[in-house]
Amino acid sequence: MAADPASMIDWGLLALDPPGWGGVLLAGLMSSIKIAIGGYSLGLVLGTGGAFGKLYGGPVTKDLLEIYTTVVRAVPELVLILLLYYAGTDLLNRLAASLGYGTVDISGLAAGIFVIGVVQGAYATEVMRGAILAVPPGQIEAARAFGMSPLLALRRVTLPAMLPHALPGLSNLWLITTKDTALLAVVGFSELTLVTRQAAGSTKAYMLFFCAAGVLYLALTLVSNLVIRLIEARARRGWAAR
Amino acid sequence: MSAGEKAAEPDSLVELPPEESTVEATALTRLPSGRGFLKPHRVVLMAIAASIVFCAVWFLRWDWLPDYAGRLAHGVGVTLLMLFGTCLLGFVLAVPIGLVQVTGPWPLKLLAKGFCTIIRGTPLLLQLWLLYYGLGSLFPQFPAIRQSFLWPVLREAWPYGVAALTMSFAAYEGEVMRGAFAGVPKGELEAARAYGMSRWKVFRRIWLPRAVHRALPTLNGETVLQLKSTPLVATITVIDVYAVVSKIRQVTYLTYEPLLLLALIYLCLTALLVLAFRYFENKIPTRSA
Amino acid sequence: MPGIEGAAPMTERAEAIAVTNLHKRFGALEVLKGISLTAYEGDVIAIIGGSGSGKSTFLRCINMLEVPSEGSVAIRGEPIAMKQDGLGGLAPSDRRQVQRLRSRLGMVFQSFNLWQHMTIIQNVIEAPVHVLGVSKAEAVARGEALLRRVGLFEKRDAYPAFLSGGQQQRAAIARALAIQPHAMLFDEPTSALDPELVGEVLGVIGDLAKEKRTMLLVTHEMKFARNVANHIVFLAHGVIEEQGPPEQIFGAPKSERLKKFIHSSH
Amino acid sequence: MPGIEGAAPMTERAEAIAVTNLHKRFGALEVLKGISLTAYEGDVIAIIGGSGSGKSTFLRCINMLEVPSEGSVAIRGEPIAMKQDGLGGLAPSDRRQVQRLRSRLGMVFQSFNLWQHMTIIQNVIEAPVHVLGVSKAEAVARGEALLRRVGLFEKRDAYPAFLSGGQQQRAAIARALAIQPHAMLFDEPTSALDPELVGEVLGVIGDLAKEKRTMLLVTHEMKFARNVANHIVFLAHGVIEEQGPPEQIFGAPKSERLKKFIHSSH
Amino acid sequence: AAEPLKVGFAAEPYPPFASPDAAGKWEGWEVEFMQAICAQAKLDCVITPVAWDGIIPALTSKKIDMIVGSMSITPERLKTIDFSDKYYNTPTGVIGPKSEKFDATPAGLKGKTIGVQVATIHQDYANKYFGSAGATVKEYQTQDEANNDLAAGRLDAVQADAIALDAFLKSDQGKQCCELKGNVKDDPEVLGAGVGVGLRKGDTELKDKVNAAIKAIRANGTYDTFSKKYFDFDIYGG
Ligand SMILES: Nc1ncnc2c1ncn2[C@@H]1O[C@H](COP(=O)(O)OP(=O)(O)OP(=O)(O)O)[C@@H](O)[C@H]1O
Ligand SMILES: Nc1ncnc2c1ncn2[C@@H]1O[C@H](COP(=O)(O)OP(=O)(O)OP(=O)(O)O)[C@@H](O)[C@H]1O
Ligand SMILES: [Mg+2]
Ligand SMILES: [Mg+2]
Repeated sequence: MAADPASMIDWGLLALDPPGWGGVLLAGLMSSIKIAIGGYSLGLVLGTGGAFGKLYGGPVTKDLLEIYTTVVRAVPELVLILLLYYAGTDLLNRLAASLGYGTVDISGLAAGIFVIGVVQGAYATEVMRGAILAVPPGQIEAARAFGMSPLLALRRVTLPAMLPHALPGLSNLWLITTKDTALLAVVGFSELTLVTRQAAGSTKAYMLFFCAAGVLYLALTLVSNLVIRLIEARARRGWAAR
Repeated sequence: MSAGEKAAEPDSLVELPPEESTVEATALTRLPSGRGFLKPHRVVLMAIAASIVFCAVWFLRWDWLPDYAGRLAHGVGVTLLMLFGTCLLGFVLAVPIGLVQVTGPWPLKLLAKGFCTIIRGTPLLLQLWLLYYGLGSLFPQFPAIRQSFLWPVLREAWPYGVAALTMSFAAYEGEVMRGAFAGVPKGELEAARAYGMSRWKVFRRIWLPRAVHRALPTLNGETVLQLKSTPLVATITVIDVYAVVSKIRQVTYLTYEPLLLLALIYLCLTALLVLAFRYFENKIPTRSA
Repeated sequence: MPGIEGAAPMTERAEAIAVTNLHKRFGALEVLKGISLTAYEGDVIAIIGGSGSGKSTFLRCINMLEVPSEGSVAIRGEPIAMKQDGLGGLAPSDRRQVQRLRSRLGMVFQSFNLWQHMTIIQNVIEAPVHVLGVSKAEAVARGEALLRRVGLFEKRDAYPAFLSGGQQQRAAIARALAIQPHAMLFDEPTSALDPELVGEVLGVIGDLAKEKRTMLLVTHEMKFARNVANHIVFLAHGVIEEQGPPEQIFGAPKSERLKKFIHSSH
Repeated sequence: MPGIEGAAPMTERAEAIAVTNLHKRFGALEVLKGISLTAYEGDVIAIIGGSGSGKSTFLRCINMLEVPSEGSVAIRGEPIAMKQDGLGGLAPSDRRQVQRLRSRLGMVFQSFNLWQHMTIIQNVIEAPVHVLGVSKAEAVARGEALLRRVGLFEKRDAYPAFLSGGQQQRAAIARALAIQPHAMLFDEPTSALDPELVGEVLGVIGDLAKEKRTMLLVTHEMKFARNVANHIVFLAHGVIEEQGPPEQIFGAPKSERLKKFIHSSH
Repeated sequence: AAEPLKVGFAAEPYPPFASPDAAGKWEGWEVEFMQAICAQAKLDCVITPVAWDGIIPALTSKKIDMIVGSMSITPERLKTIDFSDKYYNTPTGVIGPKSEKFDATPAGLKGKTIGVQVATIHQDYANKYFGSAGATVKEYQTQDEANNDLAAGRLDAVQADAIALDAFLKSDQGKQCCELKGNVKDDPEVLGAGVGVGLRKGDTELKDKVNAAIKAIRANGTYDTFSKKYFDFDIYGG
C-alpha cells in the first residue's frame, strides 16, 4: 500500500474522453445549468405574481396563494415530481385514451423544469413579499399619486426599489436551484449529480468524483456570485453608504 | 391536503375591514379569528380538501400503516430534533456572519464571504459525506481519539449530520442576514448612537431586532428548506421520517401511498412553521402601500 | 365654500375639486367627520389646523391614496365613481379613471417620498415620460428648467439619499410641477425650507395660481397661508371649524378654537 | 461667542459645548470650513442659514455622528479625545467617552428617526432603561409624563409608522427629553408642527432653558429663533457669517447675505 | 416493427451486476442476463436507466415494461408488483475486522453493531435474529457506505449477500481490514425466494415469456457461460 495518498488518486478517471469521466461530468453540468435557468426563470415570474397577489389580491387569491406556497414548499420536491410526472402523465394518458387519442409523452425535461419552476416560485413569492414590505410605503404611494397604473408602478418603482432587499434571498434560491436539478435523475435525466454518482459507483473512486463535482458546483457559484454582485451594485445605487 | 387550508393566511393588515384596523388592533396579530376564518370561499376550499383526502383514503392502500406507526413517530421526532437543533445553532452563527459582512474588518469579511460561498456553492450531500466518511473516518486512525471520552460521540453519525446541516443553514441564512442588516434605515442606527448606546447595545436593541423582523419571511423559507434538507442525514445512518418512508417504499414497492403520507407529515410541520413565523412577523405591524 | 363666501365673484368659474361629506375612519378612530369643500379653478386654499387634525388625511383622500369611508370627491366636475367593497366600506370602482385623474393632480408629500433608486432628474421626468407619454428629450428639457427654478440644477444627477432635507423638498416640488398639473396638493411644502427658499416656493406657487392652477395646501406657516391663499380652511377634530378669506380668518376669527390657534401663532 | 457677545453676564457660567475650528469634508465638498462656537450652560443658540449650508452637519459633528475632518469638540469642558485614523482623517480615540457624553446629549433629528419596531412609549424609555440604567417602571412613569406634555399620551402604544408627521416629531422630542439631557441638539424641531404646538414646544424649550439646560437648535422659523434663543448663529457656505443676540441679528444685521436672508423671511 | 421493450435499470450503478461506463454503455452480469433472455424470447429490448426512486412509478405508468434490478421477491412486494421466477439467489454472509474473532451466529454477534443496507432482506434478517439477541442494527443507504464504516471502525460487522461482500473483501480497503466470518443460517421466509424480474401486475403474457426464457437459458447453458465471467460459484443458488 502506497504511503503517499496522492499517488493513490487515479487522475486518469477525470480525463475528458472515455474511459475518463471528465466529459460526462461537464455535460452533466451543462444540463444542470440549462434546467436551472429554465426553472429559475419560471420561478421568478411565478414569484413576482405570487408576491403581488398575496399583498394586493382579493381574499380568494390570497388564500389560494397561501395554499400554493405552503403546500409546494412543504412537500419534498421528489414527491412533487413523482406525482406530477408519473401520476400526471398517467392521468393524461387515460384521459386521452378515453377520448380516443393516442398516448402523449411529456418529456422528463419539460416536467422537471416545470416542477422546479413551481417550487422556486413558491419560495420566490415569500422572498419578494418580504422585500416589497421593506420598501417605504411612501415610495409606492408617490407612484400612485402620479397616476401610475399598478403594473407601471410595479415596473418603475416597486420592483427596482425592492430589488436590494430581495437580492440576497433570490441569489440563495438560484444557488439552491442549481443543486435541485439533481431531482431530475428520477425522471431519467442525466445531470451533474446523477453522473457523479454513476461515475463514483462504477469506479469506486467516491472521494475523487464527489470532490470533482464539488469543484464544478463551486465554479458555477463563483461565476453566479460575480453576476449577482454586478446586479446588486446596480440595484443599490442611490442607497446612502453606511 | 387539509393542512394547507389550516395554514391559509388571514387577511393582511391593509385589507382588514375598518372596524378591525384601529391603531390598537394593529398591535395584535393577523392570525385568524373564528369569524374571519370561516368565509364562504374557505368553506369551499375545505370541502375540496376533504374530498381529496377522502379519495386518497378510499382508493389507495393503507394496510401497511399500523406496522410502521411507531417508527414513523420516531422518525418525526428525529426530523424535528435535527431541524430545531441545526436551525438554532445555524442562526447563532448566521448573525455574526451576516454582520461582519456589513461592518466587519476586511479579514473577517473575507472569511465570512468565503465560508458562505463555499458552503452555498457545493451540494450539502457532498459536505455531509466529506465530514462523515472523510473527516470521520480519519479519527479512528488515532488511538488517542479512540481511547478518549469523545469517541462514543464521534463514533455516532448524528454529530456529523448536525455539523453539516448547521453550517449549511448558517451560510444561507448569513447571506439573508447580511441583506437584512444592510437594509435597516441608517437614521435609526444613528439615533441609537446619538443616545449613547454602545455598539453592542445598538446591535442588540435596534439593529438585530429590526433586521430579524424584516428577514422573517425569508427566514421562514430557509427554515422550510432546512426541513427538507434533513433527509440527507439518512445517508449517514440517522433515520428520520423521510428515511422511514423510503424504507416503507422499498419494502412494499408501493408508489404513491407512502409519499402521500410523507407529504402530509411535511405539510403539517411546514404549516406549523409558517404559523409560528407569521405570528412573530405580525407582532410588529408594518404599514405597506 | 370659497365660491360662495369668497370676496371675488367666483361663481362663474369651473369647479376644480369638489368634496362632499367626506368621512374617514381608521378602525375606531374617525379622523374626518364629514367635510365638504369646493375649490374653483385658480383657487388657492390653505388648510390649517392642529397636528393630527386630519389635514394630511384629507389631502390623501382627494386623490384616493386613502379611500374615504363615506362621501364623494369630484375632479373638474367628474365625480370619482365609488362602489361598496363588500366589507361595509367604499372603494373606487374604476381604476383607470382614478389613474387618469391622479395623473393631473400634482402631489407634494409631507415626507417627500422621492424615489430612492432614481436620480433627481429621473424622479422629475418619471411621470411625464411613463404616465403622460411625453418624449424623454422634452421631459428632460422641461425637468431641467424646473430644477433650475427651484435651485437644484447642480444636483440633477444626485440620488435623493445624498440631499439635505430642503433640497429633497424642492426636488419633490419640481417632480409635482413636471406633470403640469391641473391642481396641486401640497402637504406642508415649506416645512423643511429656510425663509429664503420659502419665499421662492411662495413665488412658484403664486405663479401657478396666476396660471389658473388650483391649489390645496396644508401648511403650518400662517404668514404663508395669509399671503398666498385666497381661502383658508381651519380643520379641528375632523370637521371644518371655520373657513373664509384670509382677512376674515386671521383678522376676525369667530370660533374660540380658531382664536386660540391664531393667537398662538403670533 | 455668546458668552462674550451676549448681553447678560455669562462669563461665570460653565462651558457646555465648545467647538473649535471645525472642518468637515465629504470627499471634495467642504461643507464646514472652520467653525468655532461656545455654548455656556443655559444658553439657547439658534442656528439659521440657507438650505444645504451645513447646519445639520454641524449639529451631527457635535456628537460625533459625523466625524470632523479637523478641529475639536468639548462637552462640559471635557474635550472629545481624537486621533489620526491613518487615512489622513480624524477619529474619536475613546469610544466609551463618546458614548458617555452622547448619553446626555438629547438629539432630535430632522427626519425623526424613530425606531420603527418599537411603540412610542418603548421608543421613549429605550435610552433611559438601556443606556442610563433607570428602572423600567420609573422610565415608563417619566415617559408617560413626557408624552402627556407633548400631547401624545393616547398614542403611547402605536407604532411610529401609523402617526402623522407632527405626532412623530413630538414623539422624537419626548424621546430626547427622556434622557434628561444636559444639552439638547434640535434639528428643526418644529418643522412639522402647527403653530399651537410650536408654542408648546417653545414652552418646553423655555422650561429646559430655565433648568440650565443648554440647547442648540437648527431652525427655519425666524420668529421661533427670535423668541426662544439668546444667541443666533447665521451659517452660510460653511462659515459663521454673522452671530449675536437676536435683537442685533434681526434688528441690525451687518452682512449683506444676512440682510437678504432676514428680509426674505418677513 | 413493434415498439421495443423498455427494460428499467437502476440509474445508480450496482457493480458487478449493472453499471454504466464513461461512454454510457451498460455492462455487468444483469446486463448479459437481460440480453440473454431477450434474445431467447425474441424480444427487442432497450435499456432505460431510471433513478431507483422513480423505478416503480415508471413501471406502473408504462414508461418502462420490466425491471431488471436485483429485486428480491417477497410476499409484501408481491402485493404491489408482479415478479418472474427467480433468476439468481445468493447466500448471505457476515464480515468483520480481522482483529476480532466471532462467528455469524446470534451468540457471536451479541453486543456488536451490525451494518446492513436499508430495506433489504438482510435488514429484516439481522433484526429478526441478531437484533433480538442484543446486537445493534444500523441502516445504510448503500452497501458501500456500510463497508466504509466497517473499515473506519464504526461498525463491528456487516451483513449482506455474498457477492457484495466478496467484491469488498477483494478490494484494497477490504483486503487490509476485514474477513468473512461465515454465512448465516438460511431462513427462506425472510431471505426470500431469490431475485426476480419486476413486472406490472396483469402483464401475464410478458411474464410467461420471461419465465420460459429463464428456464431455457438455464437449460441450454447460456446462463452458466456468462455467469462464469463474473463469479466463481453458482449464483443461481439452491
Ligand atoms: N453623507 C453625505 N455625503 C455627501 N454630501 C453630503 C452628505 N451629507 C450632506 N451632504 C451635503 O452637505 C451639504 C450640507 O448638508 P446639511 O444636511 O448639513 O444641510 P442643512 O444646512 O442641514 O440643510 P437643510 O436646511 O436643507 O436641512 C449639502 O450640500 C449636502 O448635499
Ligand atoms: N394609517 C393610519 N392608521 C391609523 N391611524 C392613522 C393612519 N394615518 C393617520 N392616522 C391617524 O389619523 C390622525 C390624523 O392624521 P393626519 O396625518 O391626517 O394628521 P395631520 O393633520 O396631517 O397632522 P400633522 O400636522 O401632524 O401632519 C392622527 O391621529 C393619526 O395618528
Ligand atoms: Mg400631516
Ligand atoms: Mg438639515
